[in-house]
Amino acid sequence: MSVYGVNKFCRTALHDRDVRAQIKSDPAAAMEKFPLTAEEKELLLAGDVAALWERGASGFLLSYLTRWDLLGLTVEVYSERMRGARDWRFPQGGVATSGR
Amino acid sequence: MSVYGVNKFCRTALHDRDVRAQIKSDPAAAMEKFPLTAEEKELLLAGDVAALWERGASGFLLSYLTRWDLLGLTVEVYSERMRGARDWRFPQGGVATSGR
Amino acid sequence: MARIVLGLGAPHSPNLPSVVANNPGFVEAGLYAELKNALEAARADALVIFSNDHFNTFFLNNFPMFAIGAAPATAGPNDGTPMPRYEIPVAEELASHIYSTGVSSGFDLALCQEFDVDHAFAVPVHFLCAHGKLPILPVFVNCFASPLPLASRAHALGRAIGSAIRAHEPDLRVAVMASGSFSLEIGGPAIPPGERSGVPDRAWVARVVELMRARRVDDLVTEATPSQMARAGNAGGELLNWIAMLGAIGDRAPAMLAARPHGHAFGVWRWE
Amino acid sequence: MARIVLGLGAPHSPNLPSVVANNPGFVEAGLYAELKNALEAARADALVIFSNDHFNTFFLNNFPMFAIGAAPATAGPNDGTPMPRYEIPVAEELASHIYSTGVSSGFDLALCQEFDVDHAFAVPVHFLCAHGKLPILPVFVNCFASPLPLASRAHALGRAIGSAIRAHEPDLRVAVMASGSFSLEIGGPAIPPGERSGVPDRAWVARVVELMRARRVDDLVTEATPSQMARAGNAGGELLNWIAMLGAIGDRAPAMLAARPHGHAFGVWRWE
Ligand SMILES: [Fe+3]
Ligand SMILES: [Fe+3]
Repeated sequence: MSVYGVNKFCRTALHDRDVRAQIKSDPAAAMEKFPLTAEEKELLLAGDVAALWERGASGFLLSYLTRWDLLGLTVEVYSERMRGARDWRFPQGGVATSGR
Repeated sequence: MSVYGVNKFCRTALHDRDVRAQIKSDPAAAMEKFPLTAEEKELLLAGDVAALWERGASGFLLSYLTRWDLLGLTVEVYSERMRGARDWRFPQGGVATSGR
Repeated sequence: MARIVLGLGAPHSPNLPSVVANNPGFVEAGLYAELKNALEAARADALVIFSNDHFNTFFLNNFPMFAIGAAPATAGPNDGTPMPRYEIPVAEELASHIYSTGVSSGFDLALCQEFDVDHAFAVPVHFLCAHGKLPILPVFVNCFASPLPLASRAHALGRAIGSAIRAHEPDLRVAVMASGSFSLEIGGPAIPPGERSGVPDRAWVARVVELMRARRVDDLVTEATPSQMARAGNAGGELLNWIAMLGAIGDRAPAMLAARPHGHAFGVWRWE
Repeated sequence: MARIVLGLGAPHSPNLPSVVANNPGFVEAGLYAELKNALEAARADALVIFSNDHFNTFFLNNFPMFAIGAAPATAGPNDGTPMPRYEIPVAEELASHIYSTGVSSGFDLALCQEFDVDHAFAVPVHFLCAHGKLPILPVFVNCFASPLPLASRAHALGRAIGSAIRAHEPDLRVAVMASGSFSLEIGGPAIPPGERSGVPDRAWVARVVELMRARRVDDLVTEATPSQMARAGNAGGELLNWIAMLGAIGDRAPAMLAARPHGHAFGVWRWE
C-alpha cells in the first residue's frame, strides 16, 4: 500500500500507546501490522526520513516520531536528515501513492 | 445524540456479533453502549419502529433488526408496524438530528 | 491517452448471487452475463464503478458525499452478504489522477486510501470480473444519507470524471459502470405488507428507462428531484449512480436497457 | 433571521496553552484576550470555526475535503496536546441547516454526527470559550492531505455558509472564526537546522496581511495558488481557513490584524 502505510504507521505511533511501545522495543515487529513494502520497512528502520519523504510520505506525520525519539529520530537527527531531501522546492499536490 | 444513536445501534447490530448477541440476551444493557435518549431506549425496547422512523431514524438501518428478529421484530411484525408510520408521504431530506 | 470504451448499468441486490447460484436460468443471470460479455469484448483495462455505500464502509460519523477509492486493492463484501468474498485490485494510479483532477475542478471529494466495500461493489464484481484480473475504481456516491447530492451535481461529477479519464496519459481502455435501483424502499413505511422491501414507484422506473432510451439525460436530471427520488423509495437515490455514469460516457443511447420488476434495470452503452 | 456579528482569526499552535500558562505576559496571551473580549462584546449565540484536522479526527482512509460537525457536542483535544480537555457544545441545529443548504448549493460536504477534535479546534476553545457555554460549529477544511481545495473553492464555501447563516430562521447572533497559519513547515525539508518546524515564507505572511488589511480578498484568492501555499510550508494551506471565513463575513476590513513572527496572525473583523 506504500506511502499510505508509512503515514498510517506514524499516525498510529501518536494515537496508540501500545504500538508506540512496541516501536520502541521491537520496531521490526511493530511494522508487521502495517501495509509497508520491504523498502519502506528498511527506510523506516534506518530512520531515513528524507528518502521516505521523497517517496511521498508526509513530513508532518513523520516528524511525530521525534516526539518519543522513535527509530533513533531525535529532533536534531530528524532535522539534519530531512533537510537533506532532494528536489523538494515547492512540491505540489497530487495524491501521494505508491506511484509517486 | 438522538436519532444518530438509533442509527448507530442498528448498524452495530449488523457489524458486531457480540453486540448482536447482547441485544438478544439483554437488550437494555446493550443499549447502554449507545448515545440514546430515554425515549429512544423505550421505543427500541418496544420495537416501535414507526415512532423511531417518525423521529428521523433510518428505515433502512432499522430493518436490519429483522435479520435476527431482534427486539421481537420479525419481518411480519416490522412491516405491519412500519407501515403504520404517520405523515410519511414523500419525506425529503434535511439532516436527521435530535431536532427533526 | 485513456478513453472510455463502454458504459454499463446493473443492480447490486444482495440476494442476487445466491438466487442466481440456485437458479442459473434466472433472468438476472442472463442479463448479467450479457454485461459480462460486453465488458470482455470491450477489452477494458479498468472498470470505474459508480455505486453507493449502505452505511458499511462509512458511517454518519464521517459520511462522504462523493469519495474516490485510491488504494492498491480493496475487498468485500464487508456487510455479511451471502456470497464469496473477493480481493479486488484497484486502478490506483487512475484513481489518484481522477481524484486530483476532480479537486482542481472544484469537486469536494473524500480520499480513501484504505477501504473495503459492501455488496454495492462486490455484487457487480461477482458477476462481471470475479476472476480478479480487472482493476476497479470505486466512486462512492451518497445515495442514502439525507440530504443526497443534487442530480445535477452527480451528473457534473460524472462529466468531470469522464474528462479526467480522457486526459489521463496512459493509453488505457476504461469501462464505466453504474449500479443501483431506480425505485426501492427498504424498511421504510412504503414497504408492502409482510415484506421488508418493495418498489413504490413503478411509473418512475418506466419514465427513467424511457428518458435514457431517448438520450434525454438533461430531462432525467431535471426530473430526478429530491422529492421524486424520495417518492421512489429510500433507495431511490441510487439512480444518482446512473446519472453520474451517463455524465462520464456522454450523450449516447443504450444498446440494451432492460427494466426488471424489482425497480432496477440492466443496461449497456456501446459505440465502437 | 440569524446574522453574522463578528469575524475572528487566530493560530492554534498546540504549544500555546502551556506557553501562555507559564508566561501570562506572552504577547499571544494578550492577543487571544483581545479576541475573547471582542467575542464577549458581540454577545454571540454560536461560534462557527473554520479549521483543519491534522490526521487526528480523520485519516486517509476517508479524508474529507470539507466536513460539517453536526452533533450535540464534541470533545478535545484528541491528539495528546498538553492542555485541558474540554467537552464542547455544538450548534447542532445550525450545523444541520448549513449542511443541508450547502449540499443543495452544490457543495460536496461530509457529514459528521459523532466526532472529537484536535488542537485545531481545542486551542481556540481554550482561549475563547473555555467556559463551555458557547456552542461551536466546526467546519473542517482539508489543509493537509494533498491535493488541497482551491482557494476559490474555499472562499465559495465560506460565502455559501455565510448565506446559509443569514437564511437561518432563528434570530441568532453568529460569530465566525478562522484558525491556522499563513506560513509554517512542520517536519518537511524546509525546517531550520535543529528544529522540527519553521516559517519558510515570511514575505508571504506580510503579503497576506497586506491584502487582508486592504480588503483585497479577491487578490488573496488569486495569489493563494497551490504552489504559493506549498512554498509557505506544509501547513501553509491553513490560510484556506481564513479565506473561507472571509467568504462568510463578506468584504470587510479588519479592526485589528497583528502578524506574529511564527507565521501566523490574530485578527478581528467587527462592524457593529
Ligand atoms: Fe443498494
Ligand atoms: Fe495546524
